[in-house]
Amino acid sequence: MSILVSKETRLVVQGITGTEGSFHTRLMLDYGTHVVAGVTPGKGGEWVHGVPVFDTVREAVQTTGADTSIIYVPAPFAADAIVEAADAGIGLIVCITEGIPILDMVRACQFLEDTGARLIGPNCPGVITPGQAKVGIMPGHIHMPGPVGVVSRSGTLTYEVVKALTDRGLGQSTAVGIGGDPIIGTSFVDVLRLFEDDPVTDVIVLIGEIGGTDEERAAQFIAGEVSKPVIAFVAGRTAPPGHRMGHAGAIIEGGEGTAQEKIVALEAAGIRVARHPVEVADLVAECL
Amino acid sequence: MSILVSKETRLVVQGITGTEGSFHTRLMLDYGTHVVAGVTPGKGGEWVHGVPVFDTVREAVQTTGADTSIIYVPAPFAADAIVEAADAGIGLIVCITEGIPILDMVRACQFLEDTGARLIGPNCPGVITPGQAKVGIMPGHIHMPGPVGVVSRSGTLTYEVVKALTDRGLGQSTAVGIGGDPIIGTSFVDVLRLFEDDPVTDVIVLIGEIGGTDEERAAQFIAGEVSKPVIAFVAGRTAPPGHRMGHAGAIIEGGEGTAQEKIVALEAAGIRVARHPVEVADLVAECL
Amino acid sequence: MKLHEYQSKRIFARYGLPVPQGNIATTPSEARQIAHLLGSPVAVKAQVLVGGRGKAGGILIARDAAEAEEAARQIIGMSIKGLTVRKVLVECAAEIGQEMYMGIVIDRTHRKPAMIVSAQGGVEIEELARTRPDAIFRLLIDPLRGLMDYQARNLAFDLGLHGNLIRPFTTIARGLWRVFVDNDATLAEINPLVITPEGQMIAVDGKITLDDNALFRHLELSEMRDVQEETEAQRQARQADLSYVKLDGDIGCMVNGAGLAMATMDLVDLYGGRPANFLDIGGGARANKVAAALRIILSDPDVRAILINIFGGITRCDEVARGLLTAIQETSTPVPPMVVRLVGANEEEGRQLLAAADVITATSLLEAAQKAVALAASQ
Amino acid sequence: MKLHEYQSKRIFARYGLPVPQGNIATTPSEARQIAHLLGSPVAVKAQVLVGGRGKAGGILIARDAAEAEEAARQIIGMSIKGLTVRKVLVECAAEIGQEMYMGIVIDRTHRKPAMIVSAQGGVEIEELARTRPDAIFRLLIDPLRGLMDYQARNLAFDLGLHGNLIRPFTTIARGLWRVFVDNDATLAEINPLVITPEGQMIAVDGKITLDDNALFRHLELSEMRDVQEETEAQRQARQADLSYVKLDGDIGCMVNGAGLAMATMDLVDLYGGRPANFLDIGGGARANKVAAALRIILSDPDVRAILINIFGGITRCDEVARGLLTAIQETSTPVPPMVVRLVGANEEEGRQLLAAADVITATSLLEAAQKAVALAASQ
Repeated sequence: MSILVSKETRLVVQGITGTEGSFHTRLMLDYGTHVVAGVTPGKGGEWVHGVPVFDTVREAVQTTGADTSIIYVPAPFAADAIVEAADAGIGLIVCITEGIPILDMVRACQFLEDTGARLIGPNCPGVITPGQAKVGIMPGHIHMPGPVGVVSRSGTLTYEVVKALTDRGLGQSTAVGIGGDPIIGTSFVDVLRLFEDDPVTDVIVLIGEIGGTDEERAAQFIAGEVSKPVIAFVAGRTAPPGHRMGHAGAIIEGGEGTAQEKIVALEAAGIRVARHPVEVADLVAECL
Repeated sequence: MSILVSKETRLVVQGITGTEGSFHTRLMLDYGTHVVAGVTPGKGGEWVHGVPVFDTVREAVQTTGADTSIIYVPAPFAADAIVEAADAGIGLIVCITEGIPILDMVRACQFLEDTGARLIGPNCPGVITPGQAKVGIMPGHIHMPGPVGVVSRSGTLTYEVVKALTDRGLGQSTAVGIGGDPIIGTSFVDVLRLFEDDPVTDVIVLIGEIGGTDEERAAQFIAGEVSKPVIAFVAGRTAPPGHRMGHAGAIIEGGEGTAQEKIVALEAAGIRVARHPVEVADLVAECL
Repeated sequence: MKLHEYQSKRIFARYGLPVPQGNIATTPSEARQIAHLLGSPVAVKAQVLVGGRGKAGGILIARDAAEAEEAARQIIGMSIKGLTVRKVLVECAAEIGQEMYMGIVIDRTHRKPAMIVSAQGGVEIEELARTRPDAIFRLLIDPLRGLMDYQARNLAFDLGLHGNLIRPFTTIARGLWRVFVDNDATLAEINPLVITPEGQMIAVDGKITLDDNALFRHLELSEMRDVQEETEAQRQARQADLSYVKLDGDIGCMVNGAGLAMATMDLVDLYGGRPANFLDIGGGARANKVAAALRIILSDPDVRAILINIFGGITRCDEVARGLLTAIQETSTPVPPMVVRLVGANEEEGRQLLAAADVITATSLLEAAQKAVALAASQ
Repeated sequence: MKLHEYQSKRIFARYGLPVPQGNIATTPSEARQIAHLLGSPVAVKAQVLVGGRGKAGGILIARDAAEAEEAARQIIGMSIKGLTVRKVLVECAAEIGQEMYMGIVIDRTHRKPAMIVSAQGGVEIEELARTRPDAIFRLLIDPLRGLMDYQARNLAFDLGLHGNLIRPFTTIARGLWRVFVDNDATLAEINPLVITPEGQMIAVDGKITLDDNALFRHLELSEMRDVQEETEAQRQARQADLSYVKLDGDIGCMVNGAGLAMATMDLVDLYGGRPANFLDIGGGARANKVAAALRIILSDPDVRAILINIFGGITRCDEVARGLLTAIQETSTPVPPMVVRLVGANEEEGRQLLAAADVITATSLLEAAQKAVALAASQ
């Protein structure tokens, strides 16, 4: 089992002939992911690391039966790539690209609402189900299979937590980076629901940061509908208001989105909140 | 029973304080229609023929429980009025207005697709269920209750046929004018489906005209899914190609939309097609 | 409202679509000057709002300014399908590698705009749709999202384009979509969309039809109307807000309502007559509008009998009668025999008003049509 | 990118939104001339990209040109929240009947733009949201449909407007929506939206924040950036594509990844230290970017110790080490003690490179943070 990606995943890489797309295709293949197709308009017929390249996602899906897409397309064209994937019948779209204009994402999400497609990201490290499939840019070797579901708005911070878990022998069912942008396709609540229903996940780790109210909504959801233990961490207690902290979505605006508020909301929902990334692993260990 | 409108209909008139809106509100009230509200922005608090006027459809619906709307708003603002009605929860919207820009209607219809609201028209005479409710501009007195369902793209041509029916003692269950524009909210097929399911309708009269392929699709639908007898008439056998014949939608373009094609399609589906409006009544009489 | 080729191309150019350089000439010497300035072989093209210019000799290629002048001399003043050519477009003649088709129309069934493309351009798309339906690709466009890049690319690959042609194709497709939506068009067409031997794409011919109902928000476009191509009757009808279409029969028809007007024409035909026109006075017409309508019919020399069919609902029969009388009384020419069928609001009053005039009244539509046909035949 | 009030109002004016007449002055005499030309009482307003200008004395009313000059003299050069005022906006002072609020923001939860209006303007909307949430009306806007007329009218009636105020309100709402969407804004705000005693609506103050990620398609807007309001460190960070935020502590931090950078700062704080900055070098940074990042930290006189935390995935530890060494070697000032924690790709090579330099390396994040705090405390 696990969630979102698995051995069954048939992946198409949008932007496969670019530097980043090509590089990570190699790493995903090395990890054992079934990369069945790539897409770069105008490069149909070429091959990248043994993967056939198509001009359109439509053609890639028809020819290879791809069901999942990962997007390494430059920001100005990425929202178009997301909609192209959904329109071609892709069920899960993972968008790595950072810096997509907000209104492009607003429009793309409006379109996705009308289709059955799920978007992870953008501006995210992707999704990994250790030992089965890596659909993203995270270092595969720090992961190991196990019972801990991880969901995070961050990249390297997630790796830090995952490494701490693995170092303690606590493997992961799936680790999901939902992305650091203000507009993202999949929220904490969406992933929590999947982990709650996933038989191989026993504990859930939620890694939040300043900005927005996604953690608050997650807290409410957990209190009401999650039976599994959840351990949280929220980055940005020392972040000042009014400044974007690296991620486009990591900003305290109008007094909303502080780490303190999020921690209070999580703790009020009965969730233990770690003080630093390594402590997450300590608290998880106590649950198992 | 009957379809679309009945004694239960609670009608709001959008554009009630205009000349046309006020005039027809009087006629609809005289017919016995339950006109429960009117809307004209900025005229909230006034009264027209004893009907309270509101600033917004939202307020009219909340206050009076209106479930059906009729629109007499000038063409430049009519598409906005349609969407306003749908957004306020109105289930049936009848738009009388002629001359609405096509792209306005295209956008409005796209929105309506996402809601449960049904639009009749625009550029139509409306809907009447004789003896129960008149939601439109047709002369009420030529109608009488009975077993004949009438659906038409036309206005006065429908009156001509209805009068011929009534003159022969053939009453109508409901008469629906779906409108003469190229983009209309409800097609022949939609209304045929309602008549097929309506227990008080025994025969259906379909009045088409040149332009588009709605009659052809109706023929196909009737052949497959309508058990009741259907009598048809198609206006425009003598209409030349390339000219708009009064209705924005009545135009033979690119060799498509001729009356001959439609008559052939209807007859091929086993439907008797009258040669003139009065003959419609003769053919209906033979079915009963 | 149909736009001329040169007007369509000016709009195309404003949206960055590639069109041949050129200008409009109303005299042979202007054509010479334009060709001279362009300094290359030119096409001299009649600007008339009908199809089939090419076959009628309305498009000529000229190698130099002198030839362009001569070509313009031949074309200006010629008659194409009854329309006199008053203007020619003189533009650089494009070298043609491949001719494609790209157009946007309204798909009535799906209630959406549709982009239609084909790798076989230069012929009428309806013709192609009949003979080679497999050569045509059709994309419904969500009017709220608009045409997206990937959709335009999908069409390009459908057409078998590749390499350096993908980007210009998608740019042109997006541009044509903007032309369509920004200007409230009901048709925007590039035919042929030419690929030159050097791999450039050029819109060699173009056509735009605007939505008359949306012209109120495009005042600058409504000024493009070519009134020279209107007949006097069309002009009068437009000014009186009447729907009028001239036909080739001899029975003038005036009806309230478009469907009923067509049914009335069909009935005339059924009884062996031939309608001289379609004329819809619309709903709730007042006397002055009715008078204007009758004036148009009376000014048609082909008309030998007149059939007036009014089914009053909003339209009041007495107003109709008053309008008819006004037009009859003011005309100096003899009035053809007239059959008036009036039913509905105030029909008695209407018939009484007409009793004074030399007019046959009727209540039955069939009877009225039969009488009109008989009258026309007996003239 | 935040725009100044005067820049925002210029954009408003382009979209037909009513703004007071006025112009920008950089000297008192310019202010005098503008006030003279306007010929009415004027407001002289400091143009700085921070809130609270009014309380700081950055907005003055002047009855005539002489007073305007004097007001400008007081304001130009003053410091508001650390920013020096270099420009004032001199504009007609509006008579105020009622102050309202209208703004459009991105609603992250619903993934849509939201229009927020209130009949209580002139105060900060967040403040109002806390004290009078019932006075605020919020409308989610479908980004594909846009703001429709009826929605704007609904808001107007929500606010209790009526009569002649409905139409200007809806026109302004539609205009603000166009401002927002055409310019890829993340905030477009009119506060206060004033109703004058004569019933005119005027945007007396305005604010636009543009989406930095969309500036590539608005080159004319990106030129509006006020580089005078950037510190030297901010400028360097922007040019090197680094995310940098100055804080008031003494431990310089450099981390790859925004979340990890914040977590690192929090850890410093947890151990009793105070971070001097947020600095994210992003994913896959090469040596030159790392060097630029270290230069920024080294140029901060408040920094007493440096903590570098790199979790290598795409980022290679040897590249990081090389970048650090470059910046250390070229600097002429003493380098504060530095703790470098490197894990991930090529971490051994990175540590070996750093062994030569006077740098403390670590593999444990906790250990590294503790050491940095201790070092800062001991300086």
